[in-house]
Amino acid sequence: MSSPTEGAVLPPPKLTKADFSSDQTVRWCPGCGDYSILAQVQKVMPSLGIPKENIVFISGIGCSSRFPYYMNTYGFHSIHGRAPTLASGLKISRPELSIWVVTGDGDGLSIGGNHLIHAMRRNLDIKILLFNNRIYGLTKGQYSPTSEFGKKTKSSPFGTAEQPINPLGVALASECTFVARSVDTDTQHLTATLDRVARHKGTAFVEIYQNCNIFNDGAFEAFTARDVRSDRMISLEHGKPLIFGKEHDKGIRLNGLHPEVVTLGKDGITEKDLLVHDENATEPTLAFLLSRLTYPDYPVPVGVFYNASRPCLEDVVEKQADQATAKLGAGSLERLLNSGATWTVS
Amino acid sequence: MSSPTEGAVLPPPKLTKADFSSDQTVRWCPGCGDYSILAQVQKVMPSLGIPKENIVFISGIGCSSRFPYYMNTYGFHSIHGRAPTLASGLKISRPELSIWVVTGDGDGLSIGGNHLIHAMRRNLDIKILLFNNRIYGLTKGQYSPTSEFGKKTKSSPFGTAEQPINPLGVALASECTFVARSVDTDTQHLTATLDRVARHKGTAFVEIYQNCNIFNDGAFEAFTARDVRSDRMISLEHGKPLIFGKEHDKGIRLNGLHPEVVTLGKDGITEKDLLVHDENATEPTLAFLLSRLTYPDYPVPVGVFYNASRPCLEDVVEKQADQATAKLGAGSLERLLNSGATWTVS
Amino acid sequence: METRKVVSTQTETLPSKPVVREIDEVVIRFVGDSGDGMQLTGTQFADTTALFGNDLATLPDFPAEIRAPAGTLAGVSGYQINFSSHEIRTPGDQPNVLVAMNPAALRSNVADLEEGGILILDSDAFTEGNLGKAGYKTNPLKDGSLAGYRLFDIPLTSLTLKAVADTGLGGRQATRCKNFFALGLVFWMYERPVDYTRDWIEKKFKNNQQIARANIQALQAGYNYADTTETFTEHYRVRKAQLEPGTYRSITGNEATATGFITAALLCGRPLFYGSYPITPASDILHELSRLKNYPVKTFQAEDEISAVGAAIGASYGGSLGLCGTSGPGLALKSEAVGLAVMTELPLVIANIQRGGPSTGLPTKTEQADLLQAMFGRNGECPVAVVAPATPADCFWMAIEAFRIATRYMTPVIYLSDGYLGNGSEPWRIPGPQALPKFEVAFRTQKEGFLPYQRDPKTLARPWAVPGTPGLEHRIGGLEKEDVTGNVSYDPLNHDKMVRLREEKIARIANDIPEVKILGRESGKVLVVGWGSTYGAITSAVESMQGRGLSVSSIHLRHLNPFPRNLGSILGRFKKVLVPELNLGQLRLLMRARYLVDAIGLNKVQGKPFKVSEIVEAVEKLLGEV
Amino acid sequence: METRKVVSTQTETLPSKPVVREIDEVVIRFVGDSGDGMQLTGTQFADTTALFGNDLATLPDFPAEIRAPAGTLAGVSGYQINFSSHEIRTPGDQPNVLVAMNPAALRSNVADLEEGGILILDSDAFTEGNLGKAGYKTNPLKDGSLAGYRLFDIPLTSLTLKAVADTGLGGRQATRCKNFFALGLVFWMYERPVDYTRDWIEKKFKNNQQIARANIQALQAGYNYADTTETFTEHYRVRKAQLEPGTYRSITGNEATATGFITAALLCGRPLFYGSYPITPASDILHELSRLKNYPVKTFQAEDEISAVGAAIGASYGGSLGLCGTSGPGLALKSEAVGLAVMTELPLVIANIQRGGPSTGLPTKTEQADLLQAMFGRNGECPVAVVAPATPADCFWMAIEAFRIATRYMTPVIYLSDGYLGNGSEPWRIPGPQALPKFEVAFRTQKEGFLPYQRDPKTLARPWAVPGTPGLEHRIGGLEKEDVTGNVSYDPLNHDKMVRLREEKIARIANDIPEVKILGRESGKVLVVGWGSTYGAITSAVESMQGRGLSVSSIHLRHLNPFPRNLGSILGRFKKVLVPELNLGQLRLLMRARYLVDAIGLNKVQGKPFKVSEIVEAVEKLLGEV
Ligand SMILES: Cc1ncc(C[n+]2csc(CCOP(=O)(O)OP(=O)(O)O)c2C)c(N)n1
Ligand SMILES: Cc1ncc(C[n+]2csc(CCOP(=O)(O)OP(=O)(O)O)c2C)c(N)n1
Ligand code: SF4
Ligand code: SF4
Ligand SMILES: [Mg+2]
Ligand SMILES: [Mg+2]
Repeated sequence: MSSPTEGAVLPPPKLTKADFSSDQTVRWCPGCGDYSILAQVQKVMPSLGIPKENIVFISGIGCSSRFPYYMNTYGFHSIHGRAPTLASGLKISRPELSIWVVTGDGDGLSIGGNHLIHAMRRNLDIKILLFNNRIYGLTKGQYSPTSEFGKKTKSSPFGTAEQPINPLGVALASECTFVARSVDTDTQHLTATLDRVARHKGTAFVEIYQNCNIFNDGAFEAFTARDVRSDRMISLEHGKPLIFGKEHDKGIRLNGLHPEVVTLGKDGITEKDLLVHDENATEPTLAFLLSRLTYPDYPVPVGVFYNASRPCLEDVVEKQADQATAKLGAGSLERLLNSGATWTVS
Repeated sequence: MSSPTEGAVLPPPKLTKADFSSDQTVRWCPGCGDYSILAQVQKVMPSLGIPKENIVFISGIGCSSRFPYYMNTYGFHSIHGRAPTLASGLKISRPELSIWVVTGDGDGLSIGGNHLIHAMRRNLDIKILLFNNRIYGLTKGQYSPTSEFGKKTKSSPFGTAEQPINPLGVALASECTFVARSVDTDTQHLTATLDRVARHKGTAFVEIYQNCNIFNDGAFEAFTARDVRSDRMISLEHGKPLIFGKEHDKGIRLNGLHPEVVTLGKDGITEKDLLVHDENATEPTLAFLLSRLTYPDYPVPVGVFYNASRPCLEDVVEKQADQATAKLGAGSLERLLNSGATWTVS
Repeated sequence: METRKVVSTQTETLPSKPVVREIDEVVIRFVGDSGDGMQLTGTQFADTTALFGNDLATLPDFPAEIRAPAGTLAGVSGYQINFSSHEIRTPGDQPNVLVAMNPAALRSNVADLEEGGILILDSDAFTEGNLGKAGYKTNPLKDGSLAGYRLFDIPLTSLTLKAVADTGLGGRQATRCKNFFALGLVFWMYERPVDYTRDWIEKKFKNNQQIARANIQALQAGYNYADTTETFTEHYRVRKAQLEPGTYRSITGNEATATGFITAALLCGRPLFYGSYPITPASDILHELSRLKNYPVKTFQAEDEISAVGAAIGASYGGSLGLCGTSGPGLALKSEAVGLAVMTELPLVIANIQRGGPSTGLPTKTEQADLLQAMFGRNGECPVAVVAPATPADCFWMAIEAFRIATRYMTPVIYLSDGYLGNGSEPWRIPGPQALPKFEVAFRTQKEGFLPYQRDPKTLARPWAVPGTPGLEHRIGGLEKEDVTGNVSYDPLNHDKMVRLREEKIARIANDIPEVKILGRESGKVLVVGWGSTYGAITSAVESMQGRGLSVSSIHLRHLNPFPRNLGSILGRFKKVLVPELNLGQLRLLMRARYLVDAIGLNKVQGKPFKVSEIVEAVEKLLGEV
Repeated sequence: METRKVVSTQTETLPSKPVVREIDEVVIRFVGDSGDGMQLTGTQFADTTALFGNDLATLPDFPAEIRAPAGTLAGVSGYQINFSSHEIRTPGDQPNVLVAMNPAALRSNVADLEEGGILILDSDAFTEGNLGKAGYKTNPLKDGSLAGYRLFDIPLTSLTLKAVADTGLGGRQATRCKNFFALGLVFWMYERPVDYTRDWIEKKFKNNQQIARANIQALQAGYNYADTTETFTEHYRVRKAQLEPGTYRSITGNEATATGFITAALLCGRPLFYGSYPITPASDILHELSRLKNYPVKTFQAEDEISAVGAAIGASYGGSLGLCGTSGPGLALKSEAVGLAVMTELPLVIANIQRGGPSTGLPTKTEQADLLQAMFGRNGECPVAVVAPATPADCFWMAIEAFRIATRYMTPVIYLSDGYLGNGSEPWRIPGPQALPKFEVAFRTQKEGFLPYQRDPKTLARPWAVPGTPGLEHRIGGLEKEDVTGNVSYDPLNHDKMVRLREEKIARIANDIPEVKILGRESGKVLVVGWGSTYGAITSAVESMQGRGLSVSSIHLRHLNPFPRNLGSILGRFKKVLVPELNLGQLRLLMRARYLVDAIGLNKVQGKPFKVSEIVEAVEKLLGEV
């Protein structure tokens, strides 16, 4: 796995978090979960050893998509849902750049769903952060594709009639090579996850539960609240059995393909009986199964669900160009213009 | 499960296949797999007992999307990728109609991917037939989102650099309540599957492997050819173990989450060891697992992968309207215009 | 949306002491943080004023951010209201009164306040911190920079806290009542009763008595403060306007748009289908329609604008009134699908509530720059009808007109409102049933001789044959159609014929719409031609100049495609034609091309409506040249 | 794409017996089933004719279906070529020779054949079944309906089968060689050598010797058949044209477009990025560019047109020449994103190969109806530059020009070709390096004083500052920009200023493009104004009328926005202005609005180019009125 710095010429100067905050005043609502995510991203950046000028943040439209303005890197606040398309063109033409897409549940899964899917299956080496607040923030509170069935919002005064979509499931079905989830309020877990995201070679997708305290306050509190978190969430770790709970006494066991919550020690259940996480499984089936676990029936999993390695589109494209050039020699104006059958009039 | 005819006033007259072929001459290439699909659809229609005038076929653009012209029902040949959107508006406003979307791997998964996904999660009671020939036919042979990695086509003379997308996986991740697969050449299986599709209440999605004998001839032949079919494909049947092979001697067994091909009788393996298909599983995990099986490592599954039941968007909408009307009384012009605070000037 | 009637009862609360001054028009602007509830304050004052019987016009002004950090310039939200004892048509060029809740709000608005105007400030908000955020080096309350105004710096926050103390409501929640304190104060200044707002608060917070009580007490306290303290030496009386007799309500353009579309459905007996993807400033139409589930309307929040228009086309195909609503960027995305509706000749209305562009532009500001996109933003020769309301209340009428044209001519119609109309409000005289246009739609049901593209000889409309009709099974789509049969046809002459037929069909709508009326003399030196939301400013300007005997007339276009049939002849009767637009001259381009008239543009692209004075100025300049 | 040079050697194969007639211009049309290989036959005849040294122009005509059922009218595919010993500019109004492979092909084309023209038919194909499919009640070979033509009904199929018998090739495969038999026959009639086609076949089927041999034998057999049998009593000699000395190749518009774009990349040293979603008739550009991997070009087949333009914008942002190609419906989908490129002021070229509209329309036919969409199909005031090539070879030059403008002015440029240009071909004199325009691009690298929206005082272009440049980290996007700094700004006056700056930037391009040249006298009675693919027909018509001494001149616009600066003054010098367009008058509308000139339209919307005669007729009519 080659690090994203390849192509950077000089050894990058040591950077600090401050180097990554721009001169623009942040304009999210006080208390918005976006602040914490911004802070963690700014914190992770210096550790990557990527020169600032080689980093590009590209977003669509939404509160979350204001993100690039606050990063002191190159940034592009594009149009609604289209960030992955700009990222694709930029990555293919400039493979050495470290490209980050910031999107929301509406921007990325509603209007932009198709671009997201195709960027993922192409496995471009880009990082996609999806801020999921289960609401349209910027447009002041309509339901989004991740809003719960029956949710009452400005545009669904009688409750929605739509099944929400599961961002992780979509990513897995789209052959995404790195799929993770974290939470705005769990800053440690978030930093760790972002670090993994940054170091993955290929499309890395992370869903970040983000609180919109104006239009959907407390959307995730039921399981993210400090006091209940450890009993209602489970942190996935590669090669480790699925254990959770304040007392580390609960676990998840597979009964055929059906996951069950069990208590360690109770009727002789030991760690050995538990499902062991394998983020490198050849098929994303386990990751898919885990992505279906929801509170209250199950603890909500966070961490890296799936992590595979596959050639990146931009690298294949480069290789084809190299091979063609090796085979045919570099094209020249002369050759280009005179190609095909020609004849001379004197 | 209520039949799609609800809302039809009179008992429908007995119809025949001929009643469903329009006066338009079919304009697909001789030998195109679309002919067979058309024939099977026309065959299934009469058995559904739906009056012709209540059936609507809506398509996008592509060879496959010419389909509605050949059905003697209502038909709408819309624009590229947008058929599901027209179907959604029509279904919500006219729930009693039987609505069929016909699309291709480019129409439905490339430009139209997002609409497909959202139609599915809304679980509108529409039937979606995706003709997958792994190529863009109408535009004369560019690769599609389902074309194999490395495939050489007009637009990929050096081979594609993209991982194909799995239509069934996308459908499952999109919370589709009915997901199936069939093959143009296996007319019996196709008719049976179409019949299931027609009778499902909710969004029913079927991928149909279809041969484009001009631009991608023999795309599926390796496993669909008469002589090898039974050894290289497996027909899923609810409640039945996964057995295949000319001699019915091969099967699929689960090792944890990993499927293995085994031979019955060999080292004491019996039917009991085999994975049993359950199309009604509460979670689509099994269906997802099966959707990942591909030739040559595994037999290619066909049949109904997943079959769940969930309220349809259009029904919830109707219910909300009824409740609101019951609660507030039917709105009138009088009330509408005079709503809000009013005052009188005399 | 429906509440019981409120009858205005200002008399009881009339105070005695201070001098009462008669005035006939006032412009007040409330400004504060997005969090301060200025929109609410403004709406309450507007509704009360409407109930009181004045004529009025309002102009809300939102920031693009939901809640930019408190106290910053980016976070300032405003609401301006112009009310009067005579008829008025604009929210006013210049505030006479400015109520500013913090330094940022003051800084970004004080320049607009008239000289000697009334300036009400919350002195508690002028802290070091807030002054800094607003970019003040010195405190304007101390540095004399406000000397030119009649300044009332009142500790609104602390007074509010006192007023609500006994409710036990604490800190931030208590402070947030201060907008009602300010409102009460202004109510007193202009002799408005608190009743309507009190009732509104009770209803709104019926599930939280504590909040309800606090807000009411703040409101009353503000009123009493003004009434009892000596702060205000005079207050003002603006008599009721002489409005046409009838029942009135105050309505915003977006409300009127929604109401008009449902009215169309009720009038013609076909259900309304609204497909939309949220976008500022159109979202309120979706919110409004999704609430009215006991009416024949179904709303569909689509995954994007293409899906929204596609669904509306599907619904139209099924016999509903297919409608989708959006703003500029969304209209751009719908381009291709609108072409499909043109080719399939289905009735469809696309409501475009214009905002500042290009691209994402200025989402919360108003503009008129989508006219040419509406006319030409599709591939091929792809004509549609275009209509535009002139005032918030006119949105009701043009929404009905849009569907009348769409169904009668089996064509898409683009309805061009804008942010200023959509969010602005005015009193609306509720029409009686008989005042509403007759308008019927008929489906084709007869099997014999049915041909999908056989046209009505008069309107050139094709039959509306909907699924479910036995015997009419047929296929339509985006490929060129054969004349009469509607089968796919690649025949060269057929294509030429169909392209011209579609063009002609739209042109014939001109026979079916009223001629445009001239405000003022039939001919003269200057003709002002407007469309859409500029109506108020243009009309006020022209009437005032006519009052001064100047040779200026005006016409206002509510039908942009086709133009009213008498437009060309009118243009010829004036020496100069001025076209004020909130764009760089889009109507002007269309008129020049069509009539070869040397129309002159007055173009303002500032995300704000015209001031009356700006139009007066331009006309006077032209008059000077004639 | 690259093959060795072919030197023409017709002499050896000159036959003796029959009479040789000298003619100086011939129009041949090959028609048959989509499966019959008519496009191939036509191309081979065209290439051979080009090598032979004639001037020529071609017009392929595809059905919308891939392979409609054999023998049906829907399945007919055609290829017309006009070649001559003098300079020509169009594929010809009327075929002199029609080669029809079956009844359907005959039926749908025979009406176009000149009276007494040569008609070559495959008599084997006139079976009951085929006659039925073509809708013939009686057999035209028997009913005398073809009496007006010089009919050669030859059993092409059976002769072909005989010719290939010894290759062992059977049934359908053998029959499919009959197009080469026909080609050989026509080669003989017009004294063309079979060599080039023989070589081509060998190369093409090098992996299938059997097929190769069969085709070559059929070709030769056809040639010999004509040579030896008495069927043809005369054959024809069309001498070489006096073309400018130089090296030539035959090129289609789409090939020239692709070549021009790569040339632009090579000239300015920036790589080309091509994002595209396949669509007729633009797909060939994608096919062409994706083959040239040893050139500085990367192609990206996107999931839709929005992604294609988004990716191109991303690439431009990164410093590549961002390009996307599509046709009308795709341009409609790109509308919103093009607005983003306007706001972010990035260089971007959108190539739109126009086809018949509206909606899906006539995908395989040509039209010019996207000009107004290109001008106005975006939300807000959103100006872009628009250029249009005039001939297949001119596509090369205008492709370069598009990127010269895009990079020099940091703006999107829409490049309007069409199906007729894209698929049509002509001999192209290959330019020497010195003939190519100089054209440089520079990135901003200097850190000091860098401001993203500080403009070049002359061009008003902002700096191109690409990621990877240390110290220039900055943010751009679709919200309105503050002048100079490029920060987000909602300031009213700033918005007004920026809108006008963007407009002015495009307007200034006029200082940087050539004045338009007049063909003929500087003033007179009638001026014909054209743009795009109508050049050939207009020029031929005007020159012929000038030859007859008529007072008519013409100008052809290759820059549509802005217009060349001398356009207005030219228009004033003629009594009448005629604007022929393959639409309902889109350029006409722009000229009328801009110059208030009463331009008259000649509008044809049949999916086909103008005939020279149609333009002559229209001009003569106008001359009559002056
Ligand atoms: C083409 C287009 N359609 C609609 C909008 C309006 N719009 C802006 S952001 C947004 C949704 C934002 O939701 P999300 O992506 O979840 O971001 P959040 O604000 O919740 O962070 C919408 C509908 C737009 N800007 N452009
Ligand atoms: C907006 C738009 N973009 C592109 C096209 C061109 N186009 C027509 S069909 C098609 C793809 C067809 O592939 P598929 O959906 O697999 O259908 P098939 O022909 O293979 O049955 C494309 C790219 C179009 N008609 N409209
Ligand atoms: S509206 Fe919600 S998501 Fe947007 S900034 Fe405010 S709190 Fe954050
Ligand atoms: S091109 Fe392929 S898919 Fe299209 S009609 Fe022909 S065979 Fe069928
Ligand atoms: Mg959100
Ligand atoms: Mg396909």
